[in-house]
Amino acid sequence: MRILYFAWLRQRTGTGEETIEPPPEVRDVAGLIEWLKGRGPGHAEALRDISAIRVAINQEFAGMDSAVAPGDEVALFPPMTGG
Amino acid sequence: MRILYFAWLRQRTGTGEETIEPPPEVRDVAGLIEWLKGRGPGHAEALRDISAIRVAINQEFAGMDSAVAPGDEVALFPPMTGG
Amino acid sequence: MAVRVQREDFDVGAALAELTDGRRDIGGVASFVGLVRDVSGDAQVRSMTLEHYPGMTESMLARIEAEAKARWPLDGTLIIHRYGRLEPGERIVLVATASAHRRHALEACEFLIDWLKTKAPFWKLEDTGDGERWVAAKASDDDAAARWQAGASDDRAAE
Amino acid sequence: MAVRVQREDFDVGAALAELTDGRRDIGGVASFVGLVRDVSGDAQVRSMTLEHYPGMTESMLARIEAEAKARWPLDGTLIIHRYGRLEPGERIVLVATASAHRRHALEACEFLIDWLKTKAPFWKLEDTGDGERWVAAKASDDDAAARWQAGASDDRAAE
Repeated sequence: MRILYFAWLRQRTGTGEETIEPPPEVRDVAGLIEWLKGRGPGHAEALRDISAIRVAINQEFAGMDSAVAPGDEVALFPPMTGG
Repeated sequence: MRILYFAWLRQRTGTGEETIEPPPEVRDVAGLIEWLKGRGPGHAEALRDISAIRVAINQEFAGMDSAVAPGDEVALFPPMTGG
Repeated sequence: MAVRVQREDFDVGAALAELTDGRRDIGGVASFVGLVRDVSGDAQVRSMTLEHYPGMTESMLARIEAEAKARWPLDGTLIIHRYGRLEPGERIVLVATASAHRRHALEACEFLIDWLKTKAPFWKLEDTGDGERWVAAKASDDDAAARWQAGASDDRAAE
Repeated sequence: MAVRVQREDFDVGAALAELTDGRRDIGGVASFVGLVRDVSGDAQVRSMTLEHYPGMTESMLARIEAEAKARWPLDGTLIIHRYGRLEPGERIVLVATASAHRRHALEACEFLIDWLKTKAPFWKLEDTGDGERWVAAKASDDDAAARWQAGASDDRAAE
């Protein structure tokens, strides 16, 4: 599974992209984020406030209860501020 | 008094501008138009349907009951279609 | 603020740049360009000739601009309107607004074109091939202008 | 229909001309250009850096354009959005719409910029001189996008 981080999530985790293999009990976005927090203090800090995080799975917006699967591209980012 | 005609009022009267001296009993736009009809068949035809005519006095929009006075510039035209 | 009534075509990019050149406080520029269409109702249009009332045209456009500036906090406005003979595809009019915030620029731009349609002394003569005809004013244009009559920008809710 | 995501600046006049060149059936082109402002809240802005999600950005912008075309009868649309480091006064984004009728072009233009603000994966980092900070999403932008949620253009009455 490929995880992408943007904006302050990228800065706080210290990475823009990582490839991971979460255990099979990680089935949805909320579970994935919880598991990612264990990857280090930067991740724990970046992912602390789940209400500030938006998600896309395979470049489609998704919710915290959306299912994730091996091979997915999961992007985590704050609310968008383009335009 | 200077009278200006625009669009089909100009075409039907056959003039874009004329200087006139209406009699003193011509006090408002409606009276002026009635008097102008007597200037010829083109004027009578152009000014027949008063509901199709808009007016400006000294370059300000005015109504049929607006007062006119010697020295005024009175413009008669159809509803505007710019833009 | 600027108003131009001219026979010649205009350069849209250059005109819009006038509103922002050297400025660092403008968040958005909204614009509308009106063009001559090749159809009018069920007729083909060969050309269109715009007649106007020199003097009153300029003063009405300046007043429409002033009204927009009174209603919205604008950093700049521009109206360019052509007259004379135009062919399908040619530009007729440009209205543009600059503001710190996009909503103000967008609303004021729409206001300018709506008001201009019913309040600026221009008249369109179409050559349809079957002869010339004066374009009739549209009730929809009156309605569009009337939306803004009440005054404040918030009154759009009533549209 | 065209979407461009690029680091370079763009020529507004040339971009708008793409929508009308060779056409004789377009009555109006509405556009909005967003620029970097030198103030943000109470801070001075030295520069702004736009980050985006390559791939998803292009597909979301194309989807926003397709949604506009589904809602209004448009003859053309264009979205250009820059990324990278920009200084105050620089252009960030252009949205433009072409239609036979001005109301459709104006409404669709407003829709494009409102939806883009909340649905395209861009993030703004400001350098205020006191350090860098990520721009927070605005509730007013969410509200602006929500106006269009119901679907039809007539639903603006609910704004």
